[in-house]
Amino acid sequence: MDFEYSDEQRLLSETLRKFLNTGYSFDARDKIMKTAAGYSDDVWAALAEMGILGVPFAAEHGGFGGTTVDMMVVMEALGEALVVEPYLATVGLGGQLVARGGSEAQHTRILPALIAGKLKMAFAQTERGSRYDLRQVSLRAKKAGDGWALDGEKCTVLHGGAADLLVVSARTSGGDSDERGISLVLVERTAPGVKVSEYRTLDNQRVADITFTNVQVGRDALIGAEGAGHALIEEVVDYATALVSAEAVGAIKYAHDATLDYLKTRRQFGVPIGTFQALQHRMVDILISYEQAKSIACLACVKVDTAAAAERRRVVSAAKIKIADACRHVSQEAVQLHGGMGMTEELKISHTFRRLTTIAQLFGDADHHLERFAQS
Amino acid sequence: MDFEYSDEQRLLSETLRKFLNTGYSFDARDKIMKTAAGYSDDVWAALAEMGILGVPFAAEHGGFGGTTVDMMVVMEALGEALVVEPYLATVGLGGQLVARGGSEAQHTRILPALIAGKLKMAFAQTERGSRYDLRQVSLRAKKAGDGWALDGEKCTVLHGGAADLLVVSARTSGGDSDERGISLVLVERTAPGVKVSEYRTLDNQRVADITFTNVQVGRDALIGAEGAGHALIEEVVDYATALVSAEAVGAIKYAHDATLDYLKTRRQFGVPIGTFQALQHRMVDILISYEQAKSIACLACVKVDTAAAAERRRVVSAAKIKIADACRHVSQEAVQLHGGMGMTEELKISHTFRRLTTIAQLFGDADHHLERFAQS
Amino acid sequence: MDLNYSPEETAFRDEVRGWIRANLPDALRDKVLNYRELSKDDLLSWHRTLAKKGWVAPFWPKEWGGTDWTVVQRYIFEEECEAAGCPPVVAFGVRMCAPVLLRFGTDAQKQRFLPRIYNGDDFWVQGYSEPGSGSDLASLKTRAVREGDHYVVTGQKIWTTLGHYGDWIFCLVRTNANTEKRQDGISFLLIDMKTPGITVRPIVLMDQGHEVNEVFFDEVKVPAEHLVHEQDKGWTVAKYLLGYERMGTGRIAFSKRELARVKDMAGKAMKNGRPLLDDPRFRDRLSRVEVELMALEITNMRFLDQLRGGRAPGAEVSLLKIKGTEIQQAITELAMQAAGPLAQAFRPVNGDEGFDRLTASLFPRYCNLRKATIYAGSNEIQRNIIAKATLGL
Amino acid sequence: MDLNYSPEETAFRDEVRGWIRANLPDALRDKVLNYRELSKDDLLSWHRTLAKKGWVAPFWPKEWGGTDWTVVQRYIFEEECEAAGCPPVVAFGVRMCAPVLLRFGTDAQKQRFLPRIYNGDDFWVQGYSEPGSGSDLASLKTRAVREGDHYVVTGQKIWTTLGHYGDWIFCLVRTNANTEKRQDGISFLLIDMKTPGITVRPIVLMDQGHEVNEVFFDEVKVPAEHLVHEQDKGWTVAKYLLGYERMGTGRIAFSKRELARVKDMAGKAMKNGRPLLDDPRFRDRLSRVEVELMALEITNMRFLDQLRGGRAPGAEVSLLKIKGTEIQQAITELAMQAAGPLAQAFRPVNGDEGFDRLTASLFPRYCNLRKATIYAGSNEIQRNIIAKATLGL
Repeated sequence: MDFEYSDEQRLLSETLRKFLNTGYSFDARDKIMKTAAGYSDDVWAALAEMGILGVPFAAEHGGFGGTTVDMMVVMEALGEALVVEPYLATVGLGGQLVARGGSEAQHTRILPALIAGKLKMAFAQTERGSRYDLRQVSLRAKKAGDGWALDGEKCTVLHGGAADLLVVSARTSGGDSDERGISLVLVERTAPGVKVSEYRTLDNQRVADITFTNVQVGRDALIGAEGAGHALIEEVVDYATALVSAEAVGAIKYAHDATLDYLKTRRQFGVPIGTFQALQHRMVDILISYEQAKSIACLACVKVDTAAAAERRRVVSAAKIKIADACRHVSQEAVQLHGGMGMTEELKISHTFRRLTTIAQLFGDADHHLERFAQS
Repeated sequence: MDFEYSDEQRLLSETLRKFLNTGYSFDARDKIMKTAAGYSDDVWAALAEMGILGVPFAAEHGGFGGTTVDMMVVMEALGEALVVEPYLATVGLGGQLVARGGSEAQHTRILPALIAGKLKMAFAQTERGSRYDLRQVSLRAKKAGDGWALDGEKCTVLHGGAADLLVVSARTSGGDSDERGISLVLVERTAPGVKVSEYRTLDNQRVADITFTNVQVGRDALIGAEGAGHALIEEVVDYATALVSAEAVGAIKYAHDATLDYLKTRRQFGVPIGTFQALQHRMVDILISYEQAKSIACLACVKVDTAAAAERRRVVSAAKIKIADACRHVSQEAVQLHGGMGMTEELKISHTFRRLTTIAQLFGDADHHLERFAQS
Repeated sequence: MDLNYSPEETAFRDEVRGWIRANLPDALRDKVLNYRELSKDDLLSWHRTLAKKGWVAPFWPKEWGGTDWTVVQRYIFEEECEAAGCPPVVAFGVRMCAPVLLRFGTDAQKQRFLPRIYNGDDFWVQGYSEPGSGSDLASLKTRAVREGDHYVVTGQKIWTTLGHYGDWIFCLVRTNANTEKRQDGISFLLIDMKTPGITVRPIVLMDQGHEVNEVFFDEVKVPAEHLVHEQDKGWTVAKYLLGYERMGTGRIAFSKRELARVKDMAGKAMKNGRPLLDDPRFRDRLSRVEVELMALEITNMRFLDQLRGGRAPGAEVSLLKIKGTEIQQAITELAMQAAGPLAQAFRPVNGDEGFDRLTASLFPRYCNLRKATIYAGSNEIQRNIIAKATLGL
Repeated sequence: MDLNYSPEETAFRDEVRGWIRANLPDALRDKVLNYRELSKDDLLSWHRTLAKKGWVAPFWPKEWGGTDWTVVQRYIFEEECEAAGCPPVVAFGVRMCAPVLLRFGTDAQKQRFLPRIYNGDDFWVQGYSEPGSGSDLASLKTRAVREGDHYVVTGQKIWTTLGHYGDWIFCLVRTNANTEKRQDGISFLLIDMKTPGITVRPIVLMDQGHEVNEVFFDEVKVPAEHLVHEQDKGWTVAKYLLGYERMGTGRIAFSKRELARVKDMAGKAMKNGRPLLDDPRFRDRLSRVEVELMALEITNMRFLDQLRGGRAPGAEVSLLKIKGTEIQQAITELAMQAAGPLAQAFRPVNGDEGFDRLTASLFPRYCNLRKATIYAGSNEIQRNIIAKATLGL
């Protein structure tokens, strides 16, 4: 066992944080999220330039072959800065499905472009009634000529509007909630029959509802074997869950620091409000939530790389339970201790509140993972 | 609607409290609970004398025909004084089963004696694997000659050792968890074949495991119709649940008062510890729990008299959920705020802690009633 | 004690329900039930409808338009209004300014303002908090200098709810900066918001809504006759008002309606092929909120019952505020969780055809309701008050 | 960062496990696992077995018997001991008195006491709290007056854990009552409990157990050579010791074993015809405790890892104490709830044939563990410490 970041990880962290501190101030972010696209091409190019887009991918495609602990370093920094670019969707979801399940031809076609910042991806998985259940897939892909034709709808696809290339979970056989019969299909976002309705989220990211009407793709559009997509989906969503856990740790760190700072500077009754014992004890509980969240996120990031599937499920769900609870606890307390100011659009803490609230539910809320944990 | 106790209820409360304040001090109680019987015949006689044993029973049998709100007044006082006498078992359970389900002959034989303090009762219902499920009855009563023969075991029967007369739930037909086929049988504790193993509880009351080996009773031992006991059992257990909710309110009141007093008198760092804001806020939460517990207990006591079965179930379970949560919250906080002293046998607060802990689980813990509430 | 409704009370409920059904416009009800923003006109038109019926200020003295209802009747009325989706009667005039005028106002002030408050002629708002004075209200700095028959007011108020709708604002201002205790030297002024020198600036909250404001006063001339109570004695007025301010914050009838709506949503949302409402995990959190609300409904009436005879509400309303706002927040959280991943979409970027506005409003509402434990005296301040006033700590 | 065990670490675990299996007597293990009271002999015999193996004080300097294990090895060792049901190594000697002597003791004190502590020749206990000095330790009143080459000690200590087993007690005493700061004027004394004038009286706790005591000192003569560090400078020693005292209170490996036992119990207890463990209501509470414990296991090692190089533990152990004790309490509560109505029977009145002692111990254990958030500096004090030392509030 070893509890420290390596020198390389520390360097990665410093490089990224240096960039974010200068190029991704709260004001800069404000401008970005108000643009039509909702993210910045320049920032994306800079992330590519720094190699951040390539961290988890193999060296042969231009990546760094990094571990999930390397990615933890990245996600913590992105979380602290509340980065709105489609990093998780592209690198953590779409790119992973290709890297882990794709053919060599798909690797060659997609990964170098992705790492170079020239291709963004998204994973179209959730449907209107599927909630957090990965087996619930009713969008159908039927054989059509040499390839497949897709019909159906996906909901709240993370950064689906920004993606050049979608990975779509589609049912090629079986009933709507069968584990078998789910296939993964690559679809260009601009392909005929794809209709994207894009939405802002309250935490200033983007999601999209996407309808597929007789969308034709070739036989080489399948990732992995027909009907055998579920195991890969679960693996990648577990991976992404570990990543957002790390992102949450970064955002919780910010909430902790900002609240502590507020307690030290805001004066009422002639003294800093941090001199009030009731608030001190609650600040301590924020710290405890942060430390516990960090520990469990570390565990999840280590185990998604090293554990067998059953243990991976158990640890990732454990992590998400604690992360969801910590997101809720810290975000609510941070706003409460900031008083009215914490409610305003102009303070970063309110944005952090919203991001933490979203992460608490992303890839399954605490209830979902409690159920999964109990079954593990 | 009307939110106040009546003048009669206030008088009842004053009379009982006056007796308890003088005749049932903490020291007096200590002596009582250390006796072989674990309760005091003198106190029992005094309760009879004051009419407390007759509060809920009809005037024709020597009772006062009181409502459950009248009983609430009694139970709050008993709870505050941590009375260990078998009042709940006799008046709230055994006596109620007879009064509500018994024949005129049974009424005449049992109730006047009970009200006069000459007959104690208990309800033998729980079995080793039944948990809080009232339908789970595997003790069997088989036809034997003109009457019935009982074989089986009951567990942790409240005050089963003190009881002269037991009401036993027995299966006369059906499977072990069927709602139908449960009968209620009157059995003398000293009848041949009845073996009582008595236990002290940590809150200084008594329970008993009772085995029945070919215990013969006459045909007139049945309360109500054969096999139709479940509805009456549920009704009476709901009634008793409302009563212990009121008892809890009394004990919570004591815990509140004692803790507040301790905060005002215990000095550390040169000041009363009640000047520390973190403790003040927690004391406020104790007060809030008390007020909410009191409100829901009132509601339960009113509704067990006036509501139809479905509404009664819903309100009683709601009450027990809140009461269980409040028992837990207030008892834990009271001990914590008392520090080491709260842990000691010599302070009443530790006895109150134990009683509240027991009540939290009595007739079903919060989980049990959450399940029942959700079904209502 | 009897917590069942009497036949008279049930008849009263029927009367109220029938009247609302006949008088609440569908469009207005739908706006309320779908969490849409209510315009000044929306609020005032319903206010005036109630005023015409004589039901806009039940707890006022009968001579000024009160109804002499019992505590139970008032609660029944409130419950029926909320259940039906009536717009709220904004508290600042009816529940806050009016009790102050009734207690401290001159006859002239009462005659001038009370009927206009009753009839909804003026929209009142409250000028209390300042950037440096939130929980520590007595540290406020907005100053009013007496010049002849006017006060000249300069300073800034913040968190002024619905300040952009305001016709009049009642303010705490500092008239004497040299007192030993900061509580002394504060006065209570009524200010016409059309007076020159007043600027209202919106504050956008994290739900992206415009509800609160900053209000700037730059040498605003206020006739001295709009001073309430004595000069420098405004703190007495403020303390009296605090109880009334908080009395409305429990919002039990409102929470009852909202809880029923969450139950309805969770009954329709599916999880593992069954209604989410049947999932014990979700259900138990909802049940515990429901049970707290059942208890608070009784606690509320027990406490209000004790105010018979006209005693001003004291520390007990702090308890109602704490528990009531915790319940309000819990309900918005349950609603957002019931929606699950669908709660993410907030606003359409490219066309809103088929956009589910109701679901999209759940996350903002959760955000918005965080205010409930902060405003009208944060729940921390409420705990301080109970510790001191009720517990004697 | 790698949170997987290395092959060397796994081999070490196997070695420890094998040795314990070969050396822990069954009778002793059964006593531990069934929550029976451990006698002084039980405790010391296991202590001596460990000492003979050289494993009784792994974290001591190597010259005094330490093992030079890594943080991970120490945790593995602890985990194996707890999992197997080894009696605890009582902290007062090995974990508390010894670090103090190593840091502040004279050579003579080290030579005299450390080997005897190591070998379990003396049973040490701690004399800190007094009736008036709990959280506010510095207000202690037990006085020691220097007379020639002795101190004469008079006063009272309370909550002295296992005081009735004690051969020696280390005490904080007041040697100077006239200092400006109360923290000054306190000294740290080692006292032989066989000295005339010492009386130990039991305190019965609500679980009916005898674990803590009052210790009375009536003109007890203590040789001056048993003063540790300088006279009047005992507070420095006390502060140094606090971190060590709290380091053991997290008890993570212990909680891991206990959690597994509750899971086992709940897997056997039936509810509605299915194991209670499958009931989502019960299971989720258990799962949340399990998850907190998984996290705390990492937090614990992250923090301990930072102590490499011999830095004394600081405010971070307060966090471990808070969370660790909350978990310990939660587990006892779950165990009691798993037993349901059967948890009520405590002691047989008339014969104990077939009496289920294990189930009967669950409610008393729940009661007993309430101490965890009170002793060794209440969790409120721990929060004060973190607020001050870590957060700078």
